[in-house]
Amino acid sequence: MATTIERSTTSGDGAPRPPRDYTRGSERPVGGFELWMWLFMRISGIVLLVLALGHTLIMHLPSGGVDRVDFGFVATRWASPFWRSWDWMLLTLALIHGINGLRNITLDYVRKPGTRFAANMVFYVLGFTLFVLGTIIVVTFDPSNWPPVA
Amino acid sequence: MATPADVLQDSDARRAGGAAGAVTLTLRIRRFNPEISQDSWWDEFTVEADPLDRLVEVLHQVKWYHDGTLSFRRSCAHGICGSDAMLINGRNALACKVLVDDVGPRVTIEPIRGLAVLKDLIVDMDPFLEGYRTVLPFLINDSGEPDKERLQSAEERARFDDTTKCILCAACTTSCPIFWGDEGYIGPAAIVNAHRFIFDSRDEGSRERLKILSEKTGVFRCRTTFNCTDACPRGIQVTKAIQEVKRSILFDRF
Amino acid sequence: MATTHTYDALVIGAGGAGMRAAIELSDQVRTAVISKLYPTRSHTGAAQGGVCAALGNTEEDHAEWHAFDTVKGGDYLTDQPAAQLMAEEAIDAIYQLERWGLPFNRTPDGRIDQRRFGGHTAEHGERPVRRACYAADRTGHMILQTLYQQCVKRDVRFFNEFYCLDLLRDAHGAATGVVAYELATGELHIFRAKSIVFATGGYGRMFSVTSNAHALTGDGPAVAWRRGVPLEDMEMFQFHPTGLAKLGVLLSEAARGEGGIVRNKDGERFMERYAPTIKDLAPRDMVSRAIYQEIKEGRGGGPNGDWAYLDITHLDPKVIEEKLPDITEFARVYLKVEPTNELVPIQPTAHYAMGGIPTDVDGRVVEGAAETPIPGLYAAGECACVSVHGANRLGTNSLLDLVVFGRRAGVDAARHVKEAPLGDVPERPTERTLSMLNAVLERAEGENAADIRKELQANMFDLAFVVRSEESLSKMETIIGELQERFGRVAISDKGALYNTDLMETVELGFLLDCAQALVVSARARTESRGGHYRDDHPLRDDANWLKHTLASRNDDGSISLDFKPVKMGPYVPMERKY
Amino acid sequence: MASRLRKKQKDDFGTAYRGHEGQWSWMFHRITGVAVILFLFAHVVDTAVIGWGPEAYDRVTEAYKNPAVHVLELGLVLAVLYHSINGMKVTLIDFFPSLAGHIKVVGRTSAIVFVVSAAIVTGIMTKQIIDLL
Ligand SMILES: Cc1cc2nc3c(=O)[nH]c(=O)nc-3n(C[C@H](O)[C@H](O)[C@H](O)COP(=O)(O)OP(=O)(O)OC[C@H]3O[C@@H](n4cnc5c(N)ncnc54)[C@H](O)[C@@H]3O)c2cc1C
Ligand code: HEM
Ligand code: SF4
Ligand code: F3S
Ligand code: FES
Repeated sequence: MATTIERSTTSGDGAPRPPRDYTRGSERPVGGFELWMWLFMRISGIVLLVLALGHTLIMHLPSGGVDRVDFGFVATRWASPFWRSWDWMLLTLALIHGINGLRNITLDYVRKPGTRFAANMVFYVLGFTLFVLGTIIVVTFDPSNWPPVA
Repeated sequence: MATPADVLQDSDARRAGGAAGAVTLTLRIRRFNPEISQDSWWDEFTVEADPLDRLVEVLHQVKWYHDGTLSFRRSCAHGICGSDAMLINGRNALACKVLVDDVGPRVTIEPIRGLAVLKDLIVDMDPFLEGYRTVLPFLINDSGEPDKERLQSAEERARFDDTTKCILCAACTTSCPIFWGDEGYIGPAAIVNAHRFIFDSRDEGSRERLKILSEKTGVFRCRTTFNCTDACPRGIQVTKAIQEVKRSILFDRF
Repeated sequence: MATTHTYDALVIGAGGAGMRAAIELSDQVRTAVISKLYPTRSHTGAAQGGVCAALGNTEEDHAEWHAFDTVKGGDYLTDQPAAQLMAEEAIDAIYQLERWGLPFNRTPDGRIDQRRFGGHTAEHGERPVRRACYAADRTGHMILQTLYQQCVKRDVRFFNEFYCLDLLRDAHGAATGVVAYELATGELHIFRAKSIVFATGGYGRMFSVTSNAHALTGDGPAVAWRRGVPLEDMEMFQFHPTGLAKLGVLLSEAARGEGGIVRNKDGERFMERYAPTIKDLAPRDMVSRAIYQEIKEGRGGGPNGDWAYLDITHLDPKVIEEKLPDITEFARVYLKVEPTNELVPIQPTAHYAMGGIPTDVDGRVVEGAAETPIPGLYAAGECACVSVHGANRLGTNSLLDLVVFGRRAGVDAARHVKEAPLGDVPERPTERTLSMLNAVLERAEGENAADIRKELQANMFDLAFVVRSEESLSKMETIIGELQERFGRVAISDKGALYNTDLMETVELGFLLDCAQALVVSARARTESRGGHYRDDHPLRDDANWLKHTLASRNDDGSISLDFKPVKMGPYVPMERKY
Repeated sequence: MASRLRKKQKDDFGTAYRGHEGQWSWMFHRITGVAVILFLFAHVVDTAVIGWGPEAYDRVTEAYKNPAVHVLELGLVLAVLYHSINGMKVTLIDFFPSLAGHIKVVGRTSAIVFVVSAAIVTGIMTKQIIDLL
């Protein structure tokens, strides 16, 4: 019967094989994309701890919460380059951080490489679009384009 | 100070108390046999057992006197060969290291997860061992052999002691939520075995291993859920070992 | 309808001996390893205490002292040239393991550390010596892992969960192949090769209290014996004094090596009476018998008065944690006893088969008193009898046996591959195996194998254990006859092809029965007490009549005939074995 | 034949795995992470509306001024809070492997920090919601 499956942990034919030199490439540095993304997740996480947590707490905790937010509120806030930079960094880091998080999740649960690639592309494109959109707004927003209604 | 005879009386008394009578145990076992059905089903068995009996012997009772078709792997019966990792009351453990006393009157037994079930509690171990093989689990040292032993200090030896204990039972890897999702993840057991060599002062292949482990299927998939550490019947600090490997990739130092 | 595979060499069994042979072979010729367990599940992994060699790392030691201890420990049934060879090759064998990465414990100056072990002495019995190299109390585990790692490195071809069920021999008697059953599919496979190394381990499962794994059912010896190979010194079985009460799980001798003490129910250190010089470090057979004696004289503890106790409460907790972690855990997990402040109940446990398939020092299986090698057939490890262990194996000598004679068998098997042509296998190679399996599978109703197994184990424990007699052994012989007969009517409920462990357990029981029969017949014949074999009707050693090995073989009608061969002597003259 | 043998059980995950606390904290981390990134997608868009002038933007923010949104808002803050605190825990264990040996303490500490801060945040924000009603 030729169809027998051979369940074992090697596929070799049992023939002797010459020793391989495993230490040869040992001078090349270790690491790579996954390491850098992993590291980025932690470092951006620490920065986001300040930016995101700060942002949410500032926006949502003081009395009034989001109810205070309107055009005027944003206009006042973005008058300061500090808050503009804050929000832009938050936008950038959170997008990369979050989208890489989604990539990790697809690695875990999406088994078909094609589907996984497609899902990730959707995230990247969406992320990039939002990044561009957000950046344009944060950089170019000028309340004087809309004189106070009152 | 207590004399040996005093100590003795104490321990005998305790044992006599512990071994009091047989208990009735209900086993709920997830069965699967592709020759019968493509779906798994549950079977229930009721057996008498001593509180100090090992669960693997209870399974033997079932197999020998109730249903001979029940299939599971086992050999040493004392937690040393790694054959009988299974999901016992929702946790991975070796059936030979769980006593009736430890699990109470109802026990649910299922095959370990994330590896294809072949029959009843027997799963396909090949992908697991394939993961193990990819991390080059052998000493690599090509710079000449001494006549006698290679020297190693007691501290250097202690550095990787914990991870030498692994018996490749797969309890850790099949408890890992990441592995359930993606069996491409090399899994904690393979990392434990890589750790055993990476931190061995006699080994020269660590770079190669760390490179393999920093790939997409490697150590950065670990989300520090600690299920592996919890499941390891050898008490290996699995997550700690994994973290040490991550760190040594990060700093390129070992 | 069986698949045929052809290799140069086959190794049956992937324990320490099998893998050591496989490493040697696979470097030179096309090799396959057939094992009923995944390699790392082999029982070599259970060995705890150590592996010995006269490295002299911690104190003066010599291979010659080691050889002497081995011979004396074996109660002079040891073949002395083999013991000398083993003691000498031990040193390189250990260094080799270390260079392959085995993580031995270290001395302060970074060399392999060594500890004391029962029966190992300096200057021919003067004082205990540190000879056992160890890795905490999981030396066997480390050996097994290290050898497997080397096999992975060499990409050795394993056929895992394949049961070897028959040996094929050609018209001239040469070994030419084996028949194996693939557990996953229920298919039979024929493996042809020029050299075949049996390394299937022991058969302690014939006793109810044993340190051995469920898988240790004497398959190798039984398969060979069914094909006409005699079995040597089968009566010589070692009963280890410190098994966990009832379970038989071993508490390594290392516990005594580190200073543990055996006590009776009064707390008395009774070994002082039996072996005044080395006390608790006396060889296993002596301690087991001493325990038996204490129990017989009413000083045993526990519900049935048949326990003794191991006391390590006086040891430094650091020593216990560092050097005896596993056995401490066994006591905690299985008996719920805390060894650091309680005594651990123990019982002698069936531990090690000194006898087995007779081989020479090159691992070649030899037949008859003339020791004619069977071409192509090799054996190594616990299933073989070289005989280096004689009537009683010293602790740590078995792991050594695996690496020394595993290697030697591999070397000679490779040599044989290069010299011999591929032999023929019989016309219908699977015939016997098929009829054996089909008989069981087709029987709708019959005896329950578990009952037979249980009766065998319980009776062997009662009648052929630490102490034996003509009466008990003849009774046991009758019982085995009956059990064999019932086994002929055995039926199983699993008729499937996939993972039919029901079928394989039954086949294993058949192997066990054969080994038990050989053991009992040989034991009954040996009317003396020597090493692990103690007859209370013949309590003394009888060198005049019994300084010889037994060779049991099965005749065609199922009866057993016994043959003998002389012990190979050397420099050591038998003297009384006192410690 | 091989494929028949390798069939994976359909109902593989019939019962829950009673894992380490870390299993649950990771699950929450993942869930909160996804929740936050999904919110972020929406949030970038709604904020971008500001580029179309005050009327457009105030129409959007007006929609936010209702109690249901406030409850969601509380959920968002708690999610960010949990994700941040747990993220810090993970990062610490990643950079100091020896902490993995004290996971009980580390895990408990981070849980306590979250519970306490969540209680404060919830208190403040609930009060706001009540005030609003
Ligand atoms: C608890 C314990 C502690 C010990 N401690 C020590 C110690 O400290 N020092 C020491 O020197 N010795 C010790 N020993 C003894 C020593 O460990 C064993 O004698 C030795 O490991 C046997 O090795 P082996 O390779 O012959 O067989 P094993 O390791 O038992 O391997 C047998 C192999 O054969 C295979 N096999 C069996 N039957 C078949 C078949 N039909 N078909 C295919 N494959 C088959 C199995 O799969 C397995 O791979 C100890 C033994 C025990 C039980
Ligand atoms: C707007 C803010 C944030 C968003 C959108 C976000 C989103 C995500 C997502 C989706 C993941 C992937 C989860 C997974 O793979 O299981 C993730 C992971 C992670 N996040 Fe955040 N996060 C944010 C803020 C933070 C903050 C403030 C921290 C705190 C320090 C942080 C730390 C982490 C860490 C460490 C991981 C990796 C955890 C892991 O891989 O399991 N994140 N994040
Ligand atoms: S690390 Fe522990 S759980 Fe994992 S395979 Fe090894 S012994 Fe088993
Ligand atoms: S269970 Fe898995 S996620 Fe990491 S800590 Fe263990 S490998
Ligand atoms: S049977 Fe060996 S580990 Fe359980």
